[in-house]
Amino acid sequence: MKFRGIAAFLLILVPFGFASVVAKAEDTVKIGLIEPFSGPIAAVGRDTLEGFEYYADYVNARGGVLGGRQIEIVPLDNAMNAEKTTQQLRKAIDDGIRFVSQGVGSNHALNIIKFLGKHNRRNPDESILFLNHSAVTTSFTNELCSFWHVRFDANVDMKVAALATQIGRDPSVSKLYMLNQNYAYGQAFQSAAQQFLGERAPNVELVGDELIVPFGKVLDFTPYIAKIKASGADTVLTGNWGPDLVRFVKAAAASGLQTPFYTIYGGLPSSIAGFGGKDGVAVGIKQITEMHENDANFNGTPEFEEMNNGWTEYSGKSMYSERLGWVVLMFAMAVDKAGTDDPAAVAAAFEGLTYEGPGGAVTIRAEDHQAHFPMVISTMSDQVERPFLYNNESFGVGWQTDAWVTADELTLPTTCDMKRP
Amino acid sequence: MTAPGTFVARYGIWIFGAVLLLIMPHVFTSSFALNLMSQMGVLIIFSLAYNMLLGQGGMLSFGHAIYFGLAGYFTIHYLNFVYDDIAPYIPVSLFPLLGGCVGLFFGTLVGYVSTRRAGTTFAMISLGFGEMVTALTLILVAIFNGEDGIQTDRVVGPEPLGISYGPNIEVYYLIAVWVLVAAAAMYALTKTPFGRMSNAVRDNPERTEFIGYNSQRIRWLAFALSSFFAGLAGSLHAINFEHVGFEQVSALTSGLVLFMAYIGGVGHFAGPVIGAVLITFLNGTLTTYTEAWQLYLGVLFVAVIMFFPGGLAGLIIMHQPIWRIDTRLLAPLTVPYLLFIGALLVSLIGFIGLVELLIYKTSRLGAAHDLTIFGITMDPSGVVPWISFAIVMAVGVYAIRKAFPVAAGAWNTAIDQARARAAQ
Amino acid sequence: MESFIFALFNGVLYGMLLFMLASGLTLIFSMMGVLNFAHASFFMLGAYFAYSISTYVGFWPALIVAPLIVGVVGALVERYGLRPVHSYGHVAELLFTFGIAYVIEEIVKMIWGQVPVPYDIPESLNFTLFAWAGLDYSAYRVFMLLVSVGIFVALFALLTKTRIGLIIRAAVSDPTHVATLGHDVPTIFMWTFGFGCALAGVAGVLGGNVLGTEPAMALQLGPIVFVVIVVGGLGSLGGALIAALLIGIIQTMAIFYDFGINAALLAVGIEIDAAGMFRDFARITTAQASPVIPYLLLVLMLIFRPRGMFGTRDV
Amino acid sequence: MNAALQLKDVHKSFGKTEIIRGVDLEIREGERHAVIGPNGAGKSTLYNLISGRFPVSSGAIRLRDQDITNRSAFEINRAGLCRSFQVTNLFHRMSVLDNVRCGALFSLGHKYAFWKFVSRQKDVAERADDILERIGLSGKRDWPAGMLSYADQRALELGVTIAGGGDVILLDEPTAGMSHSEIAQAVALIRRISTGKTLMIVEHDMGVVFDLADRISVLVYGEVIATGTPEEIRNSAQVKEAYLGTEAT
Repeated sequence: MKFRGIAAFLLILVPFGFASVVAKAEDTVKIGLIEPFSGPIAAVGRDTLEGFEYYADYVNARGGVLGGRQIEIVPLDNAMNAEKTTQQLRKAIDDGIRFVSQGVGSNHALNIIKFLGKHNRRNPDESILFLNHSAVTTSFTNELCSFWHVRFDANVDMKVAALATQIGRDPSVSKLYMLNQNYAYGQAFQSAAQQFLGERAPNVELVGDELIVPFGKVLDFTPYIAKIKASGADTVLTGNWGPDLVRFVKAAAASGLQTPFYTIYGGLPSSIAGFGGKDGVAVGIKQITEMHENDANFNGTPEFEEMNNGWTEYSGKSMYSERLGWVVLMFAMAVDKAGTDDPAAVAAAFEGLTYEGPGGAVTIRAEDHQAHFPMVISTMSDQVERPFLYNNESFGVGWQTDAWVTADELTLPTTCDMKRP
Repeated sequence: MTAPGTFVARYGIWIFGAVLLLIMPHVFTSSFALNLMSQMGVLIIFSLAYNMLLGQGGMLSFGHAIYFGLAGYFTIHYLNFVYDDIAPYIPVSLFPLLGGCVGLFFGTLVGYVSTRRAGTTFAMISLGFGEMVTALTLILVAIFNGEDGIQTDRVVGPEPLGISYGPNIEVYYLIAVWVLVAAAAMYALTKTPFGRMSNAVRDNPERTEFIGYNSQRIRWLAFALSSFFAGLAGSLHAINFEHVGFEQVSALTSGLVLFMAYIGGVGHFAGPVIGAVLITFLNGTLTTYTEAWQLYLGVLFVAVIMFFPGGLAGLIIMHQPIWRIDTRLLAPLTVPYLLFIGALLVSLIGFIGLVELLIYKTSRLGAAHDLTIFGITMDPSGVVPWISFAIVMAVGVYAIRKAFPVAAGAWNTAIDQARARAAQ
Repeated sequence: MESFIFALFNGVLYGMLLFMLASGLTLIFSMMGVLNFAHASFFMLGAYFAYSISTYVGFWPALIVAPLIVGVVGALVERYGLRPVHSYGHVAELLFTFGIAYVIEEIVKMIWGQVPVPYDIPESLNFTLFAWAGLDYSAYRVFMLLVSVGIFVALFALLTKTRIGLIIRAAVSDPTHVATLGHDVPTIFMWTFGFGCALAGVAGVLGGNVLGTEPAMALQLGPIVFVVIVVGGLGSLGGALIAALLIGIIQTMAIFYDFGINAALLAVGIEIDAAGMFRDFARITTAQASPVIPYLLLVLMLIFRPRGMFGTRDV
Repeated sequence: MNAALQLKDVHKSFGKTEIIRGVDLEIREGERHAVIGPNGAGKSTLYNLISGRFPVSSGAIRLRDQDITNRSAFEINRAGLCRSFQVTNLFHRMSVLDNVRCGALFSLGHKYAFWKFVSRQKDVAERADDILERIGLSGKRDWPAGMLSYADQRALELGVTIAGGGDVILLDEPTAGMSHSEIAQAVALIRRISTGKTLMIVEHDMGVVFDLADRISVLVYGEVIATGTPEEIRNSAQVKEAYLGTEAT
């Protein structure tokens, strides 16, 4: 019981030098991408990074921004740990990065928003702008809205509203069963669905509304399938993702349940790989996205086709979140519009900025920095022109358009009271 | 412990530690480094607290993050209550005490049932409680706010002595002070009747019953006190990040603190300190260089269990009898040790090379980029890098097998010499 | 009444899957006294091997070959990892298997990637055998049930009726005595561990395509498998079977007969503020709580009867 | 003469096997009382019943005027009964000094205290020094207990047993596995430590038994078949037949 072992303290601290490596002064505009590149869902982080790098290359090959400066993507690993996100944010600040992007895990996004709220107030000269590409918690553009945050994905309320709109239009839906994960996101999905179904699908009866313990704790979904059968539901609506979606779909397929599943995350590569294309088609998985490869709109414009083919060639993957492109392309537009890489000016330039995507105009609403764009609801099918490709392997299934929901239909009021510097 | 220690011998290491804590932020000034060091401080307290169970009391817990995390939640809520004028103001500096009490409360409660058994039963109960509390933090959104966790602003109330705890450096020094206080307190605990009996229960719980002690009561006390310090650390963690989420109570954090304590060395008071500093450092920096750091961490953990169960502290302490007699006896160890370390490095280079190649192959199937390992850029699709690293690793493993007996022999010789000298 | 029997039947199906998962673990514990934290990891390896093999030669050869490979991997882990740690005691063994579980997960990610692999139910068994209450039951699910029952019968016979079973049981209670009789105890332990892992492999081959084959599956399944063997009584094969069935049935019933805590609280006159901090307690129903029930059972069991339902010794 | 320890019709069964089949035994205040008997007679089980390691199936055990039947081990120890173990049962990773200190802590009133240092407690230091002196391990006080020789471990076992100051001492084969010279030392030690106290000892070595004991009880198949002075036992035909005749050493 001596305390002398602490002498080792010093030895261990020597390599600390690594931590304070000073960033090289290069004339690039850097976007720090804070995502999980290790840990349980590193694949998602890596796919995101690949997307960012591809579109940055695309912009750079066409002359970059501000008359010749290149966009550089700096990966910062948060290992799916919210605290580490904060740490990496500090590292980004140390390294002189003024723009960060993140999207996987809304708890991480929340940390960034809160952190920047304090940091940008305390250090206005080192302000940072957050480009949120996929974190969908509605409050980020409502009560938590910030001038330093721009969201490119539709929030939960918008997505649920879009699904409710389509469910209301779909004559085959009369009895709906809802199953969600019992945590902040799942509960938000549930209450949004209760609201929007009432408004937009008044003729649909909600015959079941369940919550489950999230994150792979439920192993056997058969009892839920039996309840769905017993309720007489003809359609299922679920916000589930990960194993909670995979096992749900597998159990439905194994029990011969043939009620379509309206989902948000049914089209993620990990979802399709998890339940397999065959089960997905058997059940009738539907998803809501900003675009998919088999839509008629998508293949009309040579520019988009070129961009997309280049992506598939580059990554061996089908396009499944086109908005990663918007983030980079619109960022370039905003920087050029602002004429500077000062975050405050770029943030201001984003307000009202419009980009003409293949599905229609993408506009950043000035009041809350929320992107608005049309969304498409599609069904999984094995009879498609372009089956889904992931790492050069085809899943043998792809998506077919059911219907589009316009940007106007998705526009919801905001409670945002934005404080501009 | 009757050795007549002079002031320096007795308190030197503590003064050294205090000075180190004082000057570190002036050596590593970046915001990232400061944050990392603050986190190290928090985890030093947590892993020392954990070692009160594992190392001192012989209780392997898979769920000690509960007390760390719940104290964190309490701290954040309380700060927010102070903001909303619901709760009376308490100086932020004293929050760790409050967090400690929260840990103590839950530790006392859960400890009462879980410490009735030791060994694997205790480990299983801790696992069960851990799973239940993690599930609850997700379900009870009003209290824990699910995956998002809860946020606060630590700058609240008056600013005694001009300390607002806005700047990170002030939080760092707050943590540093608490590290010293908590470490000293936990060190002192090992010297008390309770501390001694805790060791006794670890070594031989049955015998303690026959010298008048209720071994369950000792385990319970150890558990509760350990939870107090875990709560103290959790509270500091919450103040540091101004956020707490379900990760802090989850099996992930419980596993991390187990890794820290064990890799550092559970048999020695300073072991968890070494472990916390090393693992936090690796955790914070390795991710920049490799995606496989979690694998390396796991391999390190397994290697420690298999080859040096005393941990890093154990490796240092096994030389203590030698340097106590005469530090010059350590000199002949240099060459054999360097040989062994060299062999280890060679095999590590081979191993890391293979791992990185494999990761590259599975994670980047689509795009064909070049891969840079150890500053060498190579084409990972070819067979040459694979064979090269395999050969390097094989050579390294062979060299280890040759060098280990030499190093072990040198240590044996040195310790024999030291013993012979001591006997004179 | 029919709905009750229907729920019971589903519970039994699920319970037998749990038993299949736990059988190898309880075997290893009863033989060696080792609580193998990495058991679910070997289960995962079984699923992944089966996926890889079945893409080349189909499901049936994979059903044989994958468990064999897992068994050999398990035996190697015992020989070169667990055996040297044995002398440090059971807690060190538990720690070692904890570390191994962690390493296996990382290796699986390295080899097969982090995205789930599309491991599917074999075509030859993917047809509906019968339907009940509107649900189809495929031949595959019935096949799984039969295999679980087969595993139970075979293990039971092996342990009680054969010479090798006698030697193994003797080796547990008195290793030195068995060694002096000329039996090589370390080798017996090695193959016991390997065999237990191979059983996990079988469960992996059969369960992987039902539960989904992904790197996190071991982490999700590990704790519940522990619950089964601890509640059943460590080392008791029959106990593991009963516990697995019990947990399967309780969880299924909890979902079928959904029952809210709020109703119970109201019944005893407690009303929870619908906007207050504790409102979520009131929202919990038995269906939502069903995945947590096994852990509650585990803690209660360990407190009141640490040897489990049918155990012969404490954990 | 008062009884220090009294057993009345004590039974103990494990499953269907009855190990202790109605033992009546009285240990008088201040005597040295040996229990002998063949292997498997139930001597260790009897100790475990008295010291609270196992509960009795039926019967009663009294320590002076207290009923200690089925009380927990630590309560019995606190009542003044201390015991040693046949298989050395120490805190092997702790030092010799700490082993003895642990034995003394509770009885000196330090109990579960976590607010005072062991090394600052004069009473503990005095007690420990005294005991180390008596068991002859003063020179090895800083050794880890696990590194002591077998004989030294047996001595430490005695030291830990008596450190609590209990005045009814139960020793379980204290000389088992020792050489002749070691046995002589051990007997002298036992004599020293048991002076003024009540001693109950289980022993196989008849030399030790007849050397130490004031009275002897013979336990055969869970029953006490005779109790008496060494002389009476040596001459008892019943004992000879049941025990000495077949198994005398």
